[in-house]
Amino acid sequence: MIGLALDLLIIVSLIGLAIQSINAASLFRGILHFVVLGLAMSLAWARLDAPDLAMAEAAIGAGVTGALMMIAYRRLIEIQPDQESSLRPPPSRLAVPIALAAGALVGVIGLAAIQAEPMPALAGTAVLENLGSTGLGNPITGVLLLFRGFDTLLEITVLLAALLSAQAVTRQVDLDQSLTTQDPDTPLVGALLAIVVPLTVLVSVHLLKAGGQETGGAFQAGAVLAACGVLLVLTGRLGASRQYSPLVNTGLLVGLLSFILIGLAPLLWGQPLLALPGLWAIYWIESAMMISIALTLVLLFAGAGSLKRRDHG
Amino acid sequence: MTTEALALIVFLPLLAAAGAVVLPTAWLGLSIRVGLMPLPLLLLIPTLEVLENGAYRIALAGHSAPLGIAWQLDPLSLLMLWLNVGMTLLISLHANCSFRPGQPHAHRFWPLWLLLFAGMNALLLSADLFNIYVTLELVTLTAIGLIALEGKPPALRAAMRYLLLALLASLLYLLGVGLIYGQTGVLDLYLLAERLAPGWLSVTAIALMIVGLLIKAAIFPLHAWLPAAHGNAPGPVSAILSAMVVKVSIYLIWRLWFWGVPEWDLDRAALLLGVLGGMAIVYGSLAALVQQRLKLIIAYSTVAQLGYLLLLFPLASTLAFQAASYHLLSHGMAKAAMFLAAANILRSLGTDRLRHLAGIDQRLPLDVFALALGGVSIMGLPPSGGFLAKWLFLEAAWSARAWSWLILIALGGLLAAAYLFRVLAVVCLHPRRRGNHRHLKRTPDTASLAAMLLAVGAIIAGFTSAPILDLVEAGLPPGLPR
Amino acid sequence: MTIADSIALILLLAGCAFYLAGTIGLLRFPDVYCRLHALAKADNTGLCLICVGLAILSADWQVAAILALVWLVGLLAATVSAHLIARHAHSAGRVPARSGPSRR
Amino acid sequence: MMDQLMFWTPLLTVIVSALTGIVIFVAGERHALLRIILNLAAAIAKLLLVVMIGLLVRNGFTPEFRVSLVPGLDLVLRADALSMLFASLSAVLWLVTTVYAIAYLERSPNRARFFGFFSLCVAATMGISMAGNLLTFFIFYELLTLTTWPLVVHNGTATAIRAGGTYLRYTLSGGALFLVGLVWLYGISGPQAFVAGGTLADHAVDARLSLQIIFVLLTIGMGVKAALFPLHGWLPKAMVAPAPVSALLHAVAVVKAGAFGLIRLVEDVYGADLVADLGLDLPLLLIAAFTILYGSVQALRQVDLKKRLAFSTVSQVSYIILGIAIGGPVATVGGIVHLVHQGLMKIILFFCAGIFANLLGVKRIDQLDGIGRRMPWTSTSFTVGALGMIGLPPVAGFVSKWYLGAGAVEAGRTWVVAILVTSSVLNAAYFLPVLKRIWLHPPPDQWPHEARVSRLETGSLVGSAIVAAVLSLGVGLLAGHPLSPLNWVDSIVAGYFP
Amino acid sequence: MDSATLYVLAAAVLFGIGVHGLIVSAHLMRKLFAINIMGSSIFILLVATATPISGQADPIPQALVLTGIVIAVSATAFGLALMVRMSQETGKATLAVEDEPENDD
Repeated sequence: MIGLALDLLIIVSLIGLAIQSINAASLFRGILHFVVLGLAMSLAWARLDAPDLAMAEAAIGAGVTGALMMIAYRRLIEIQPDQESSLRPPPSRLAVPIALAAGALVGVIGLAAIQAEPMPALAGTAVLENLGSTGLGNPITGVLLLFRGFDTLLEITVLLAALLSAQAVTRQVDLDQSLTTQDPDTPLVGALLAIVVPLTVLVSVHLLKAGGQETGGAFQAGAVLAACGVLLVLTGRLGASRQYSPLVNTGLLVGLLSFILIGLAPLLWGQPLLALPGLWAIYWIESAMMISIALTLVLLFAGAGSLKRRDHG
Repeated sequence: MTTEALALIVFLPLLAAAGAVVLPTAWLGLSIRVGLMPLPLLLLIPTLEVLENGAYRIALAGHSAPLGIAWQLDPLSLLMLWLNVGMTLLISLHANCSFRPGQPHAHRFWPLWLLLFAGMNALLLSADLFNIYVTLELVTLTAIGLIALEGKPPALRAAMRYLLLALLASLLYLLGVGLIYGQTGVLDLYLLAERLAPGWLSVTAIALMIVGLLIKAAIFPLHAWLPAAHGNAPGPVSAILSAMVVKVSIYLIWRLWFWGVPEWDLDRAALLLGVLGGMAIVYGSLAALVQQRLKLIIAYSTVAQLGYLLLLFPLASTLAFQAASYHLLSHGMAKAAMFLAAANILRSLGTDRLRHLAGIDQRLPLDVFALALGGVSIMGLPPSGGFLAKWLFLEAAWSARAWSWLILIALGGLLAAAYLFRVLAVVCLHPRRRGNHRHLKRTPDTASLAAMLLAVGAIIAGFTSAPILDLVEAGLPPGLPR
Repeated sequence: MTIADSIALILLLAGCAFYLAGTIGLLRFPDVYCRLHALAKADNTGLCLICVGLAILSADWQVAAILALVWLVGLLAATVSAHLIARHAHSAGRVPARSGPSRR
Repeated sequence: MMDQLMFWTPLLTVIVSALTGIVIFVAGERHALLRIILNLAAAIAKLLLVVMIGLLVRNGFTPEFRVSLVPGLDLVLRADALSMLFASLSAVLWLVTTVYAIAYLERSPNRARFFGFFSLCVAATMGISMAGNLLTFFIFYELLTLTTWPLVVHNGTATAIRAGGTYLRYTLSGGALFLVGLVWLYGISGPQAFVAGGTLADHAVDARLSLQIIFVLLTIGMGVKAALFPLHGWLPKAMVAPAPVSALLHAVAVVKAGAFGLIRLVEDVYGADLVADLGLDLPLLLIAAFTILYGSVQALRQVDLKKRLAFSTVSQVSYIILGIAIGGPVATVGGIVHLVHQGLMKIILFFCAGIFANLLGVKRIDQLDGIGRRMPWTSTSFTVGALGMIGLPPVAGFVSKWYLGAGAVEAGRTWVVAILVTSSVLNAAYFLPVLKRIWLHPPPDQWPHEARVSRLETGSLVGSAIVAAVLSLGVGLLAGHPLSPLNWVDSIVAGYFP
Repeated sequence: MDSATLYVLAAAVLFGIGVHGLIVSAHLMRKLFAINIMGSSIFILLVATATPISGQADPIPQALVLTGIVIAVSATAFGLALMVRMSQETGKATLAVEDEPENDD
């Protein structure tokens, strides 16, 4: 009963936040609502018995997306402080009926899918049956790295493609100093970083390690690590750079490269393609992916091709 | 050997893309070569295998179908792979002129280009519905990045519209995949046939996937994003997008339809898809007739020509399959040639507005010739691949006694002739002032050569169809009428 | 329900009350400084109470240690961000609102 | 060796011209001399090739080239007697026209494009003449449309572009119908190899209506190029093209391709008997007869010389169709032989019209006064052509009209004779006044636009016209010679009416 | 009514809100919100309708959704970059075209 009430509460807030993020009076408020919507989603995942998704949503969906939206918003208002009043909304006479119809369709589909006779989920059952022999405890990590590893390989490729595409459209002339806060540095920030940075690194490593057995994994860990990087960018410790940096670029690709090379290697000794040769390989790939994901997200945030250290204070 | 070769066909371009990102600029040329040049040779190995033993299946990571992801190479996907590899290579020849390493956008272009290539190869090999979703995303994101590469406002706007629609399309597709998993407990395309019973939920699932793919394939009336995107992208990008990228979506619909749910009674849906195709043909052609820019004409022509690929559904026979595949092939080459030629013209003149093209054939004869040859194939005039495709389509329509399709196909050729000869007529017009084209920039020879090779390919396709048609026939799902 | 449970429950409820108060403050107070005041103080107290309540409920030292860490990190983040926001508002020239009858 | 020869020679006749065209494109505008040499060499080589194949055919061989496009669908080039008739006409006239065109276009721009497509156009015509089945015919037929279009719009003026547009609208629509009919026929009976007497008799029972519709579709497809009423609209408009193109379009390539196709259709696909059995001969005959009269009447009303000639073509080409529609050996001979005769005569007229326009700026008929004294050789050639058109002996035109009339009587369609007589009167009515102006009226003080040209150029232009005139006189005078077109056609028709 | 059903209904409402937002919003950022909301609703639907396997949640849909979330973030990040660039070039972050015919170059 309490569970159901909690569900209702989450759902009501989901809906309210969704409406608000689209209809909020100012764009800034819209972003805020959207970020909170991500947090509410994360609660919903927890309620739906999907802790991995909850964590991913909190870290990636709410955290990273929120940060990206904020920084994009900031760049927008530098160009044109008043973002919306000059825009003419598109003609929308049919919007409500279409939205209602679409919602109804999804609802009917969903209800029917729930009511449908439970089918034996062959793939899922096979995953759970085969998990024991792998040494992994978290079936989702098993799916992502072992059974459907190719999906994950392509997924980080998609992330890379998004970064490259974003870089391709980012104008290189005005690579900003403006990312960092204009305020003079305060000692407090330094103190914060001194504690938070090691702590986040620790947490992300923990998440990574935990991913093998329980909740966690490279994506969550990478997102947490990225948050640390974002903090460093925001406080001026890391700066956007146009210069080619082998270190950054290697870090960016170490995940993909490790995955491909370790995936191809089994062919040499007659094993199937992408058959990872043991747990060490999983952890290696996950660590490498964590670094790549974190770097990718930080670069997306900084809107830059590369990063460099800045001396500060 | 075959597994290794297929692995390299996907991973070599990926590694090359990584190399293009991580290595210093001086190494860019090498990365490109490594990622592209060995591919035709590599592809020979699986080709021999498939020709000898039929479809070839790999369980990735050694986990077979319900558990893991599989690659499946059958004659049809083999044909598509050859097309993708061949056209990407030829277009790369052109791209190597406009994005020669060291030029402004080159270091942005090539990694995305190689990723797109790898994504397409992975997509064509994949037998797994969700894996296909991921590859589709990879293809879409890289394609949009490439469209927006040069940062011109129309291209940016087109890219944005494309992105929003593509995301919407992906969601529909994903929803469909999720529902199918709920219905069958498997994600493998080739396991659906025996597991997915026709009920309204599974029909809805398939319909959602098809609608998503139709958006990505820019089928009328979901085509709105295509002309602007293909018309404003850099030349090589327009070429590969029109020649291959939009078509794989339709190829996927074929797969779903004829391999995924072959037993279903889909006559009405097939008719609907056919009607959409017919409307695309008519609308796209009419829209092409009123455009004022060469690249937009060619882009609208793509909208029209994609319609033919949908006629396969109502006709549904071996002949129709051969016709559609052959159309895919010859239109791909012809369209790529035309876009590359248009890109050369645009580059030389600084504009591709029709009224500035008068007399251009005297200055850029090779490009105009490529444009015209490509046009011949698009119109379906003999001798060209387009003609054979049209012939096969007509024959298929006749065998099915489908008179309306027959008339439509004949009419489609005439409409294509109308908008293409409109271009050629302007080209043949004498320039009003002498020295109209004084400020002409020279096109690099390889750029024209690439266009010409593709155009000649489209014509030669009119003479050597038998091996390809046999290949298509060998790859057909069982039970298709002649 | 044991005594420990009831204590935990009381602590949790109290924590929620503090959160509620903080949130009302956030919504109702007239300017940035007052809102920060409400958030930084009330919410951190609320967080503390909830963490302690949960620690009692779990009856496990390891969990309690993690919860302490959670509280500390929350405290740190709240402190620094409140400071930075206030500082930024100050340097941006936001003047504290002077409402009410105390000053004319 | 002999087999190889038999296999490759038909293709070679096509390749020679096609290759010439491509080389001209590649060489570009600058290499004028190379272009001239290449053009002439190719024309001569082609003539020799055709003569050689003609001899082979004469000796009972049928050289055949075959390649499969789609399984079950072959591209066949085969030299039979009828092919050789058309092929030798094309080869001869190409040589003459090449000489003429080189001189005619001496100073105009875009010559590479012109001669490139000119050669391709001839290649297509060769393909049409050698086509061994309906599909092959169609392929080259469409190719001909494509390659003549750049020639029609060659001047690059807005009028030319518009005329080109009209041309395409007619021919491509006709082509589309042709294709539909072709596919339909293919569906019924498989590939239609050209066999004397046709191959469709077996299907006449169960697919009678289909065969009738298909015949109409194919006739429309070919009738467009043959300028059958009401599909002739493009032809007069296409007169904006340069004179050699008009000559080629009207005398050889395009209209003759259509007429030739109709001969193939009636005699070698359906067979004259089947056409009669399906009741299709009379409609065809009526259309042809009407076109003959209509073209003549229209010609009478034109003041522009080339336009008058164009309508004359509309009228004259229908004689060919009239001949095969009447049926019976004699009329068929008359129709088919008119293919050659009309070609020879019409090309003289267009050559001369071109010379008048190019050298003196004379384009309208009322400007022709006294031109006979200024240009006696050209005017004499023109006169030969015109008299032949009217059908006066001994010029070639007389022979074909005689056969047509005799054939009509033989077939019991006496009313056709009346048509022929009326048409001849009309022909006389629109040609004789022109001749009168040329020879009997006094010349004006000044010609509209007198061009300064070299002697060589004038010589080539006038020489070509004279050669054509001599040829058409020759085939008329030597009609009884065993190697004359008439005897050649006789042997062809003997195959149709055993 | 169990919680799965509730979440399915929530997904339907969220999807409708997303569709509505996609149509009526002029600003691209809001369109991106809308698309993301639609995405989230689909993700919820997929997880909520999954059949548990002997009491345990089916890992496959969750793994798929995890991949989907990452892809959505990737696409959103790129969309944001594209939006910023559009705004730099045209001054506005919108697709609504006022006076610019498609034929322009």
